[in-house]
Amino acid sequence: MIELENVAYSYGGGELLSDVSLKLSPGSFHFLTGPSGSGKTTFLRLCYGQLIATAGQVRLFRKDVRELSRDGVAGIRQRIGVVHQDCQFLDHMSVTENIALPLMVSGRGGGGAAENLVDLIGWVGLTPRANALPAELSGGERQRAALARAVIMSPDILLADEPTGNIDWDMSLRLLKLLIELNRMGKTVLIATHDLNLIRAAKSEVAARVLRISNRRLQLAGSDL
Amino acid sequence: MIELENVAYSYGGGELLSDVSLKLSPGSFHFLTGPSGSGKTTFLRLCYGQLIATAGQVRLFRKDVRELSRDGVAGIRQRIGVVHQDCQFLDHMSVTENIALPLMVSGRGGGGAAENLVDLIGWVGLTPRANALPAELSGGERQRAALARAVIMSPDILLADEPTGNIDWDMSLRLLKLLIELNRMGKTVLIATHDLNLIRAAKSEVAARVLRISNRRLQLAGSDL
Amino acid sequence: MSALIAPRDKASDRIVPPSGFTVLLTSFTAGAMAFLTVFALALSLATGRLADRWASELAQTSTIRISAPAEQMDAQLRAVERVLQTTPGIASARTLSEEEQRQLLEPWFGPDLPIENLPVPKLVEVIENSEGYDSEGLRQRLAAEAPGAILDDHTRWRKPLVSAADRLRMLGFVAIVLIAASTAAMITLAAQSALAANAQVIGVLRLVGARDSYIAGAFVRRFTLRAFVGAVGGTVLGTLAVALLPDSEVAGNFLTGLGFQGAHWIWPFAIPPLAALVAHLATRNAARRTLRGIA
Amino acid sequence: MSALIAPRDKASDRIVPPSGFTVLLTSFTAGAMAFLTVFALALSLATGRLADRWASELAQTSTIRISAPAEQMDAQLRAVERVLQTTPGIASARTLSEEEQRQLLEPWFGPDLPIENLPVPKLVEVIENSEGYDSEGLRQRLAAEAPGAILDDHTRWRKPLVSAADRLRMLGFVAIVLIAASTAAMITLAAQSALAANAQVIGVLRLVGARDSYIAGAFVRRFTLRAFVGAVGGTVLGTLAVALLPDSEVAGNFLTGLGFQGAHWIWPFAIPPLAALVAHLATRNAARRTLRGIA
Ligand SMILES: Nc1ncnc2c1ncn2[C@@H]1O[C@H](COP(=O)(O)OP(=O)(O)OP(=O)(O)O)[C@@H](O)[C@H]1O
Ligand SMILES: Nc1ncnc2c1ncn2[C@@H]1O[C@H](COP(=O)(O)OP(=O)(O)OP(=O)(O)O)[C@@H](O)[C@H]1O
Ligand SMILES: [Mg+2]
Ligand SMILES: [Mg+2]
Repeated sequence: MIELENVAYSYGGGELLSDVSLKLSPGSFHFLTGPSGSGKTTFLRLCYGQLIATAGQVRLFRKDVRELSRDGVAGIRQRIGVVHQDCQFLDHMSVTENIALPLMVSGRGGGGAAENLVDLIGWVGLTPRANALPAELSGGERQRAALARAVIMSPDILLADEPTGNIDWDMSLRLLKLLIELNRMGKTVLIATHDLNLIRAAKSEVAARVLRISNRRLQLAGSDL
Repeated sequence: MIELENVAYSYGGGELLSDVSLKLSPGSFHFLTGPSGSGKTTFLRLCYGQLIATAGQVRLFRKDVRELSRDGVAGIRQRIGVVHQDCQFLDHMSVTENIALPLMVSGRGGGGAAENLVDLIGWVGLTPRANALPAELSGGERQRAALARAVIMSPDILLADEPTGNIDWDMSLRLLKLLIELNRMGKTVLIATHDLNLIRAAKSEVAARVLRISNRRLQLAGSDL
Repeated sequence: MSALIAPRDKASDRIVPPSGFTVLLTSFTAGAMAFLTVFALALSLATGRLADRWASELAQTSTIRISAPAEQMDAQLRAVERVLQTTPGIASARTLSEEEQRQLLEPWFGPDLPIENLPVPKLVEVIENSEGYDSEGLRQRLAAEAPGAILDDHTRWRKPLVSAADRLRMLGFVAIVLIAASTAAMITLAAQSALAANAQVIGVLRLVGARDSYIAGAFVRRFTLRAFVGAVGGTVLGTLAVALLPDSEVAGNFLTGLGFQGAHWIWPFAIPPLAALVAHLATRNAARRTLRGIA
Repeated sequence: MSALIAPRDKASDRIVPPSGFTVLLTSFTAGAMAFLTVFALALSLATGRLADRWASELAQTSTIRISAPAEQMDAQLRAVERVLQTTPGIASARTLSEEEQRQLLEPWFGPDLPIENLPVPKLVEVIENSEGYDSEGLRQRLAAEAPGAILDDHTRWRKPLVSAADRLRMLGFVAIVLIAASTAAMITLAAQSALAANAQVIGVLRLVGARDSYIAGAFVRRFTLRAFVGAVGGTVLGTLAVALLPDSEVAGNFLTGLGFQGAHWIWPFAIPPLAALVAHLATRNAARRTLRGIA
């Protein structure tokens, strides 16, 4: 699904990531950790084609990202759900509309989608806030809405950047369960987080691998987690 | 410093907070917890005059918030440092300029301030990113910049909303130490967080009280934390 | 036009934040510009008519004055008529009757001038056709065949008048071009500032897999529609104002019919679609450029 | 003006994001409007002068024609002169010489008219002063004292011409007022859309304790300065364009001096400060309203 081969990235200064190789196979579950500023978000951006690697090759669904047109990238994004670290919404649309945005943009708004939408909003606990504007949500509510938006298209891959940074422990576990459920349905999941407790909780339920960025390299973390 | 008397708040629907009374004395250290959406951010907003209580009285520095003019609120904000949950910056100014913004706005930009600024940026580990724009920061870097901006005026009160949501554990402890240090200098500190580990870590160093919002009330949490 | 402007916002257009002021600004700009265009158009068309009239009336009538002793008068008059008949470019020629000459002279002599008894010259009014005649050649032929005949061909009057009218007409068209260009520039700038202000919206849409054409389309439709609505308003007001201008048949007929006449009524109706077209192209360019600029 | 526009951005003005397009839009709007204002102003002033000239020249000269048998002519002429001397509102009166009358008649009779031998009426040119005379009263007195004298006071020409010129002048002023109003509206809208787009900036500034006057001031300075710069550009271009318009002494002098003359040169120089003032007030209002609106 996602393949990186000797990938490097720099924002213009020194290299942030060097010689990173990784293959995410369908149905795998990964965590990504590393200190603040080490490049976790950057890594995820490479994985959904928002950034183009400065060296090496990134292949999404077997296609080289460098060779994709803008519309090609748009098509691929419809198959990858992304939870951004600073959850981004359209401020003038309600929570429900924002969660349904991927459906609307891809022209798949009708029929079963609506029912699915209501279920999903209930799942992330936003039913009482469904008609609120994003600015009227609490921090944790925003993150849950972002997660709902990421999974509404039931994408093949789910990339989540600190999805539980603003959420209390009980709710975090609930969201983790949702992600594990998706994974069991065959979706590929990659979660960037600094919350080691979350990783430990997941490991007891699913065969999750933990990747760590340190010194510009991507390493498999030891079994101490 | 901050006194709430039988305060209630509602955004228009049902009451979110009811009958909340609290007195933060100078030099005290408080944590605020509660599930996502329980009203932690709302409570903090009441404490720096961004929201006006729908019932009861909020006094900041002995002044009733309802009776303050806009300029009065502005004056009080210069004495309260706030770390917002979604850190807000001026996107067209560098990190350093953003951190120095409170100085600029209050007309106290000169002399010792500049030195203090450099120290502070070093303290939150942003020296290599000092000239970057906010959009070029990682999530954790943004939170650290927000904290630096909140303390640059050495305010009498520091209110922080999830200041470590996107920060790894080591860095969280470092920031906590900064806050404890400020508290020892006599500043009043109130931190909203859902990270119980952080609260435990703090309790070993300082006489912190833990408040919890549950069922619209503010309670003192038991000693189980 | 229906390809350019949807009858109302499509559901997908909701992705563009209403951002009231930019939209209002666009409508208002289009409206104000349409209003001014109507005026400039009216001025241009009126001056166009004026120039045509001056060019035709002044150019096409000349006068030949024959002063000769009474006994030669008839012979010279016939000679002049002969010359005129064989001169290419002349539509007709007519000798003024005594009654007409009396009217011309009345302001100076009163109504009782005994014109029959006076050595009054004969006047021949010459009307040229659209090609016109060679006045120098005619003058020489007259000198040869009717020495008492003097051609007054109004040339020295015609040229500056016609060129003045042409200049006014050009001024009107230049004004229209200037106004159209400023409208395009303003709408481009308004669209661009709307797009720039919505960089975050564009980022979100890209994140959820929207194609650029989808994003651009929503902005373009919004702005085209608003420009059209504004231009309709401005045109209606401008046309009303022009129609309500009091007619005056004076001042060398200069002000006559500053309003629109006949087929010219088509022109103001062309303004709103043109404004929408300008807005469409301007916004599309702005959108393409901005979308290329935002990573 | 220095209170309204700082010579360059103060450090504190950096808090306003550059937001290139809105600023460009403001400058451009101010410039385009200044350009149009210069034209409308030139038109108004020129028509003003035209109206004055028509009002004075046409109104102030009338003609009295005396047709009488040769033997009564001198007596009636003296009677007319006497009447005119005692009529209030008349500046001077002058009998046309035979030479002048011959020139008037030349187009019809040729240069050799034996005017001495003709029963040609005498013409008296009457020039009234600024108050004017009572033409009906004069007519009656003339009928009584010099029955052959007929007053041709051009009244039927004067009124519509003067009112036409006045209407043109008014049109120019209405255009100026309209342009000023649209400029104010557009700058208000531009400022408002800039402020609305910067709601987050305002929120951040409030969070760190900025006073509203501080925030508003930065926006107001930015917009005032940009409008001033734009208006200067537009005025310079407009004035150049007006100055370069070819002068023409024709068309009833209508186009003469569409350019500025003498003290009127002050007017275009007043445009940029006025534009800055309009921008200042418009932005200040927009800022106050927006700041009150954002919690
Ligand atoms: N657009 C950009 N331009 C320049 N530098 C950038 C840009 N975006 C990020 N950086 C820098 O690259 C480094 C890695 O950023 P990134 O967001 O990938 O970190 P992260 O691992 O996600 O950190 P965190 O846990 O704090 O979110 C940081 O030092 C950041 O300042
Ligand atoms: N401007 C607003 N208008 C209406 N409702 C709001 C507004 N802001 C917040 N709310 C609602 O009030 C409730 C409390 O919000 P608040 O941000 O105070 O929660 P919180 O305790 O900070 O939660 P979190 O831990 O998720 O940040 C939430 O349900 C939220 O949706
Ligand atoms: Mg990150
Ligand atoms: Mg909160």
